[in-house]
Amino acid sequence: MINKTVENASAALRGIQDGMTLMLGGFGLCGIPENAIRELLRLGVKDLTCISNNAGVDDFGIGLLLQKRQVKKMISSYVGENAEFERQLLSGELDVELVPQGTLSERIRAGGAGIPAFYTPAGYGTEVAEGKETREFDGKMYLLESWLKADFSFVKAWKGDTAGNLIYKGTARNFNPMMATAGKVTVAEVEELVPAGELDPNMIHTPGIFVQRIFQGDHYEKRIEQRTVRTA
Amino acid sequence: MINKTVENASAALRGIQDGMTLMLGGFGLCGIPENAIRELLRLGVKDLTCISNNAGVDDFGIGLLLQKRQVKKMISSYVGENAEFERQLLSGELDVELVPQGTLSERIRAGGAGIPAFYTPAGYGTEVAEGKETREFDGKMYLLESWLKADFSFVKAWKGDTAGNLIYKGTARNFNPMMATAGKVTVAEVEELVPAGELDPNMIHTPGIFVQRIFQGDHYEKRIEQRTVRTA
Amino acid sequence: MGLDKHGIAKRIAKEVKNGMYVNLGIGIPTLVANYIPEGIEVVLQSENGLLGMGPFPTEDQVDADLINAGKQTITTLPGSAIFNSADSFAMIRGEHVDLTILGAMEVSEDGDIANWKIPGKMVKGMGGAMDLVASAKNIIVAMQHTARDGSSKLLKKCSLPITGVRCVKKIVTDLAVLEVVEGGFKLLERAPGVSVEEIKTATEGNLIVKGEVPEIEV
Amino acid sequence: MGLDKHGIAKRIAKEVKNGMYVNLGIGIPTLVANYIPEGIEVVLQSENGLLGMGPFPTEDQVDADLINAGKQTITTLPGSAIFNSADSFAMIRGEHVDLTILGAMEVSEDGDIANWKIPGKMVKGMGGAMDLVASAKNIIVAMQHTARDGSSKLLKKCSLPITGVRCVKKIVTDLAVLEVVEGGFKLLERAPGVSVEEIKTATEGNLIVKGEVPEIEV
Repeated sequence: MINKTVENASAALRGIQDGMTLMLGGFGLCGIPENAIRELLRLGVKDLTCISNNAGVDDFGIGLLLQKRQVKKMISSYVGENAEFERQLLSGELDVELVPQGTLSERIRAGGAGIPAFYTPAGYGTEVAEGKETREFDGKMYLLESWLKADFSFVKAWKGDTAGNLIYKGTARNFNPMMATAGKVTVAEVEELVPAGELDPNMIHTPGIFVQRIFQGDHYEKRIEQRTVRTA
Repeated sequence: MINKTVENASAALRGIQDGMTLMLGGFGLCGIPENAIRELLRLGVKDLTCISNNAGVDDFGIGLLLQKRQVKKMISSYVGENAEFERQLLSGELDVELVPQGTLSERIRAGGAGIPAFYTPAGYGTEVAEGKETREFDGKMYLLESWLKADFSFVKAWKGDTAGNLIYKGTARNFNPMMATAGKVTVAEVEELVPAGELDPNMIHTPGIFVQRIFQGDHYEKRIEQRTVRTA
Repeated sequence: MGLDKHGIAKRIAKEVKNGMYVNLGIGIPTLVANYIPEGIEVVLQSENGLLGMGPFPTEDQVDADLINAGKQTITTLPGSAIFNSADSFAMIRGEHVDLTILGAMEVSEDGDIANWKIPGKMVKGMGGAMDLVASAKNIIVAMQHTARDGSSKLLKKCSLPITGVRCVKKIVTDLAVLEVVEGGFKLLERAPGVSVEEIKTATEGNLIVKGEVPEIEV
Repeated sequence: MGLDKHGIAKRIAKEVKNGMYVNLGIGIPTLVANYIPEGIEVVLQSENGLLGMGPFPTEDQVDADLINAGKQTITTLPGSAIFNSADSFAMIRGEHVDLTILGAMEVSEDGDIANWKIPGKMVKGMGGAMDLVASAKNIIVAMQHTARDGSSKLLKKCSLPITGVRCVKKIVTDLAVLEVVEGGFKLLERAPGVSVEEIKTATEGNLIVKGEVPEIEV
């Protein structure tokens, strides 16, 4: 089996350049590629277009890249919880394209699946539809939406093997599997990297064909945004 | 959790009528809903439109429904290995719509996912494209293809739970997961039916929301079309 | 006077039928889960990728890898299933989710809803709201009948940028239960002690009143 | 004279580079797997839903739930992954599969391929062939240079209904290795003992010959 292992985040990000379009997995701070983000910070690449459902918080996740002004544009469905983000947006330093969450996930899947465009009802009649083709099917109105692709996709999985096969844990799965398919170079970071053959072929969430580089992350903080508990 | 269990194939097929559109999972004879097919034969419903990648063999799978002339139309990607099929097709008793395999699986997924149409390159410039809209994206030509849905979808899984969650085994997965999403009524038959809670939520191939009825099949023959072996 | 948040949630809980798959928005809709009657089996969908959302975890169950769409830590239940965001919205867009309950800033007579953007204010994004309202078979809105300045939130036309068109079926406010019908908001029930006249005053859109209007029972 | 099936498969195997994901069609292409050189690590994709196709099973390994796209019983390998048909063709359509090797009835100068239908004969269907040829980054055709009646299968224009347009990059026949270039079939190599003249005679489409044409080494 082809071996996709690279030593660390530094090796995994080789070739990344200013102005590139990146996808970063995660929903809120859940399932984000923490090690790749740290390496992006260290490298200081700038003018990035980041496709990610959210923009992190002020001091974690993509919020860290915003603090260092490395991001030129965000393509997201929800960008609350971030004061620096707000400041840059209002001052015109940052550009934002807001996309309905289902449309965003489907556009990314389409990018990976070789489907340049598809119809969705989400956003019909709203400002999201401005400038887009609309069409009726079976009495309902739809918009034509196009695929999204990236120069690099950064995804975070729970376990991975040297062939690049990935398994996610819980709702840390979210956008990661689609993004893994839509990057020219897909970098997977995992909590545990195992030899090919240790994962059940029947239980793979992302087949290795989509992953160009895989490494085991040094450290995962896994910060929780809303710790809600009940008494036992 | 909502309980989707029904007693047997007979209860699972309640409401099925002449002239309906059905989806039947499987690739060749691998992963076909054997028990549902037996019940369709027993009920003798006719004028069926069957959406299935293949049409079985003369004496097994959908071939059995063809023998009894219950099928009016097949929507498939490959219909070889079936002499009776050929006879009915040439005599005009049977109508066939041939669809490229990737387009077929994507049209079924689209039906379940509320996407009425999408663009694909498959079939561009061929007779499959006749009468269809074409369009260029990034210098390549594509066809517009539409969703497929069914009155009943019959899928076959390895394990299922009472909530309708399904796990398939090996390449018996094939078209089953998409078909499960595209039926008004989806009937899942499984080799082993377990109580809700026994399957790992992280390792579900078809979430229970797509399944209206589930039962444990009486018997699985699992016939092999091409038994190819090597000496140890 | 009128219902409080919990009252609204309790009343909406009566709309939830056995066997339904339900998506609950943030705010009052989340509270609905607490009031679903005994014997009514429903499955909660969280659009970040979970079917069968359980209660909040106990301290020792907290798992950073298990959150809901509001980013709160949660638990699974026996029979839960986890999936990716594309599959989650395939479920929503494909009308497999039976009922969506969400908040709104404005609803129009036609069933248009505005709940994602206030011009001049920081825009946080629509999240999954546009997909949900464009797709759900049944949409119930939970909201206050009027804004803090007393202006009605049930309008002839939405003044804010809309989230979706002709999609809201029912509205439960602090003052009333209303159905969106041809021609306006049909008054179904009124909050205990609230008169039809008061509801009329608080409703800018056309209010359709037919016969005796019973009080909400919660 | 010319290569036999195994010779064609052996020559094609030399086109397979380390690290490639490859889809092999039925017939000669399937044989290619047997001749991939030591040290070249490739992953075979089977479009019914398997990445990392292993050898045929031993008698006691036979599993009805594990077949390839030719419906033959097969095995998995360490690092294999199984997926559904939509995901499989997402892989193909999304150009994640590096190389597709398949048979053909006809190929045209422009790289059009016909391999699914003969008018007047029972049509079995295109299976996954149209998706594969419309999507693969690199397509190599394995076929006989001429039909049984001696007529050429490398044509100016395909006479049979085509499977895809302008997609074939290379052709390996019993007589030659050819590349599809602007203006016709460029002769790259000839089978041992086969002359350029013989290849010219067997090729209806424009044959481009430049300089010395080496013999195929297998």
